[in-house]
Amino acid sequence: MKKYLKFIYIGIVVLFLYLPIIALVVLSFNESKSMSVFSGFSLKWYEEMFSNRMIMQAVINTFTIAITASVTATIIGTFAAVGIDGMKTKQQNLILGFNNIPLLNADIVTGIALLLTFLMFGISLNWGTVYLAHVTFCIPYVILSVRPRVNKSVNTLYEAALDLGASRFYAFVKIVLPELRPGILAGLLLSFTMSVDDFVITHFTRGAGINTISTLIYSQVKVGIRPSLFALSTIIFALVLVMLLLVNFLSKGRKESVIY
Amino acid sequence: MKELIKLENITKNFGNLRVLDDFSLTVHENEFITLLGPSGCGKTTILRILGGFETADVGRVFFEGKDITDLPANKRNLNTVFQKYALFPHMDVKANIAFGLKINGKSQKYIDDKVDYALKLVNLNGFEKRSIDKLSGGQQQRIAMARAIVNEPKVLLLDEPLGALDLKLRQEMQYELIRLKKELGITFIYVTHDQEEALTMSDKVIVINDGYIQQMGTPEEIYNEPENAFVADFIGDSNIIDGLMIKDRLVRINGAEFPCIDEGFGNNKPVDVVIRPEDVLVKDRGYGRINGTVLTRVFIGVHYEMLIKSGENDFEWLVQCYEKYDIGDEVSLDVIPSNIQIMHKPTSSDEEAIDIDI
Amino acid sequence: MTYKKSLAVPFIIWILAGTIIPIGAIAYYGLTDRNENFTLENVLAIGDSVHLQALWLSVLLALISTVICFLIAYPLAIIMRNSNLGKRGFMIFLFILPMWMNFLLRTMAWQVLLEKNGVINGVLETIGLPALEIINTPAAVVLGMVYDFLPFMILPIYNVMSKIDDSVIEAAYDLGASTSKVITKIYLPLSIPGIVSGINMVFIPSLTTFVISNMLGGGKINLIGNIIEQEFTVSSNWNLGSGLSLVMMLFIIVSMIFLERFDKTGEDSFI
Amino acid sequence: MKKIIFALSLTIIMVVLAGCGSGSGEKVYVYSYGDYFDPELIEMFKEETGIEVILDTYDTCEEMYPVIKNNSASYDVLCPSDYMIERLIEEELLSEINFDNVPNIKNIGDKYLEMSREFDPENKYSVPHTFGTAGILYNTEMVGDKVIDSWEDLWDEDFAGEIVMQDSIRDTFMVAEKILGYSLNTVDEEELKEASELLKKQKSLVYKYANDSARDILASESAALGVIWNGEYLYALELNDKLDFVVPKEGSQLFVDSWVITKTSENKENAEAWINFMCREDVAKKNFEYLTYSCPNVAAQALLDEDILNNEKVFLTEEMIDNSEVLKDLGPKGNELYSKYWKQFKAE
Repeated sequence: MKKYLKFIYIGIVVLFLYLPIIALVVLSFNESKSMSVFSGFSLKWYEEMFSNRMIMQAVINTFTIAITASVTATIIGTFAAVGIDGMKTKQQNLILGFNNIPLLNADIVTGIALLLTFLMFGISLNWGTVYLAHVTFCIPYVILSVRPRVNKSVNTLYEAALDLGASRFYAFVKIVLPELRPGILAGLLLSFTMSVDDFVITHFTRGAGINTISTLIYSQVKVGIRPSLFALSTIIFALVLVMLLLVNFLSKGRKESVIY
Repeated sequence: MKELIKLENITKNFGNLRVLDDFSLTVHENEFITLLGPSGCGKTTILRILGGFETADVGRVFFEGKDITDLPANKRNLNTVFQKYALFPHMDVKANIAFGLKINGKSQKYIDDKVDYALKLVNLNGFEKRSIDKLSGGQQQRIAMARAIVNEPKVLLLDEPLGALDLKLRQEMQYELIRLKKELGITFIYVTHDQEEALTMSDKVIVINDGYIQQMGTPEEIYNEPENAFVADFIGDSNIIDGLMIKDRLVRINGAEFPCIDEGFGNNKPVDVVIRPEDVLVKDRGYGRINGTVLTRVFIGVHYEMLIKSGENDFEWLVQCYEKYDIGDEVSLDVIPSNIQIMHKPTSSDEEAIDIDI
Repeated sequence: MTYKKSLAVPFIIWILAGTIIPIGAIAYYGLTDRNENFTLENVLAIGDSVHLQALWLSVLLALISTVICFLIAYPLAIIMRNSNLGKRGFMIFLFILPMWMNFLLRTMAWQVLLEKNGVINGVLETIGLPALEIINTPAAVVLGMVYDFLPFMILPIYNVMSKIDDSVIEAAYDLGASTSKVITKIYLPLSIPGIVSGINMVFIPSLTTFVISNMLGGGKINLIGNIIEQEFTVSSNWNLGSGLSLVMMLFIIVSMIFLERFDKTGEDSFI
Repeated sequence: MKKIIFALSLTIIMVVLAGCGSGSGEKVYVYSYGDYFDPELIEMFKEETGIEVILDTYDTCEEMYPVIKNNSASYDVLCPSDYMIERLIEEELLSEINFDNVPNIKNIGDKYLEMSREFDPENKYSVPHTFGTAGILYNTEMVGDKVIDSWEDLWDEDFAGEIVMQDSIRDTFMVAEKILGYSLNTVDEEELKEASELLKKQKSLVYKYANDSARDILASESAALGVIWNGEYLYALELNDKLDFVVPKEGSQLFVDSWVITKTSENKENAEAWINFMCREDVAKKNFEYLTYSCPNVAAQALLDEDILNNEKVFLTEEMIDNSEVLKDLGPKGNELYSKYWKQFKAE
């Protein structure tokens, strides 16, 4: 009896989480524009989506920004995680405190603060400002995932490599980086997701014509939701599903859990 | 023997904490030297300064007469066996051992031979392709040794290399280390907090506390003739008793006078007296110099260990003997003169500091 | 080693330019008027009835959402903790997957679902049930918050719970505790770090959102986030917007300090 | 190591690509209301002139204003409404159009240029794109027997939860001001207060405050009646034939949305080419067919069916125009006043 209750409970929560997604997927294949009646199967919203330049440009922007920003953030964050480890506890706490600010602060405040800063320095908003803003809020996630891996044993391994004659660079690349790899990968993935998912900060820092998927949806919803957005949702969901399964599969093979 | 390493007036602080204070030490070729002391005494710091992982705030380090104080770790001709081995987990056994050789640009043939030789030396031939996490603690220990010695260092620094092993394996590895040392003919500098390891393997033991050398000498000297209360207490169990040196060769302890063999402490001077528990003779009442009562008794294998209360200030003697006495038994105690070790009282509240050049 | 420290230099520069200076900028704007004279007016403006009302509504809705999230997530975390390992992974996957969908798309989906003539009412009508009319009401906004932030509550709590040693639970049963006692006396105190970070991760984004209220509130729900956003995009009073942002930051800090007091070890359970 | 280099070079390539994406070729940055011209025209324009259109949209003029004012993002062409154009001119944020590059201005009817002079006295800065008026779009079935002909019908409690109002300061206030018989451009605080009280009273009846999406809500029958532009009528009718449109008897607001060029425009000639293109009769006709907002392009009107031209719900009658008021810029004081009461009403 208790078992059934458990299953029912989980079932309800899962339904709650997936209902909107299922609805979007179903409606994306709907022939009519109606949002309540399924009148027949059709791929026309997919056609419309792929031929819509604004959507495609937004998709391209989203991914170029996410990839560049997450890679940049991962590089800076990884070096930082190692560098912070070499500091005194007081310095560490201070720096980590600052590192936590974008994590804990409201997105809207971060976005506004960056907007004001860009304009104060006379930087006109464009693709670059979005990129810089994204790197800013991605770095903390990288540090968060890499730092726990920078521990005493990695330090010792690094010293062991030096002891055996390796240069600092060689030891860093050959010994330290492989040790940190799961953390680095997790950080990269996390910041990529955060970047793709971000709306608020992009909303405030985007320049003329720079739409990401999020900002495009925001303006489209005001005009009126078109089913081509459902098609977009479906494709994004499918991509996410495949990517997550892939990552999970790969990490299981290596016994490193990257996500969660 | 040729002088190999010299530490000159090293001082090192971590924040407000002074770990080493004007520390000097000389190591000769082909010695097995053990730095022995409780954790936090500065022994590991000495090793790290030697290895090039820490820089001294003050003082110089010489290696074969050359000043290497500012030489980075990867340029020093000495190798370290780390506390927890620090084997590279993403490489197999062979890649680990070959790591240093590859960096030095040795030929593949040389590397293969050397790895082969090193594995034989540590009795692990055939383990080349094993991954590190498939090795037992003892095996990892051997690989760590092999990885260090293939580079043919003049000095091998060992930082509590046996600390993570269980007792039986530790004893085995002690003999192994002595054998390796003999075969390689190089200098070992060994850091441990385990007095048994120090006494078993070393040619010379240096007891360190609070950043100072407390005593140095052969294992026998250290054990039998501790120079101060710290050493006496740290090396084995001891009874450390306030005493009064009445005159040469006569000391008053616990209300009774004992003949001893020490001279030159002056007359009627307070001293510390060290007597090892196994050196206390337990006799029937009336047959010894002082009377006591058995407080506790534990059988610890070969012999019994007892606490015996005695004398004018109820001093509790730690005593080991083969005969069985019951709790509450009235006994007498005696010590033969050569087993009484007389030491100066420390001049200040600090432990007495003695700097000795080896 | 100073060499090692130097690796953090790009990061420190970035912190300076991307975190410290921007906060300075917001403070500068918030504490000056249009003529760049110092004033506290923009910060004190939170006392206006309009702003207070919005803040109150934000706190209320955020609190409700947080409580609902907690009530849903907590039993779920216990169930997950007590199922076998293979199932656990699958369940986490299930709960995490929607989070990877674009946040705006997910919120938009609810608009589609809840619209008076939307999917849910279509289904309800077909099976002869009365229509659900919550779109453009606070209830819809709460629903959106719960939906968007629920995984942020599930994961930290589960994370902490999965670290509770089985033997502790068994010991409690062994000593005669009932299931409800085990939950209140063992699970609950031991999972406080997770609960605290869960609350943080739901409450703060709910408190500060303007997207959800915008998309599901039909322009009728004005949260403090909407007010600030509008000061920047519609009213164009950046000084006031910055001043209110400063107040909001203060609010976040206070609520975190408040939560911190429940949990000194919460740091490692974050995410 | 290889991987790092790979990732690094990937990043650099991306940055360069993205940089190129915005650096090479002729461009024009257009910032307009959402869905305010036929998207196919973008392709057409590119084919004809080689100029790429980068489009961004806003929901209300108020949303656009700070972006232009602070020059936080640089756009070339905007399509704001009358009162906003007046404000932009006042604050010297627009640049004069070189009409040598916009010969198609001849297609715009004189009476529309006349209308424009209300906010652009010398016709120097703007070229009309659409004009029209606000009215009530309603579902004939859902309103039942009731006759919809007054703004006050939006306060009818029988329609509770089925009313859609505009979500834009001036357009929303307009409705209340008309009921109260005040000018749309009043800056009298008492009158404004009264209007905002009236709006507050209505709030519980309103299903949603929405601008462009209002027609979808009405078309999908999620609401029965709502304030909407007459330009949406034909389009909405296509989606749902039960819909009808009325301009309330109290009179309404006449708007003219026009193309203008920003002061900071870096592609001014491209911007003029774009405006000229939009004024071409075939383009304007195509646009009208897509958008169904009344077009001030006389040459294009000549190409349209009589029926449509004579449909007073699409092309306003003189009488309707006379009964309508054009929004004026209210100056900083007036704007602040509106903002204040808007906020109060929204917070309620």
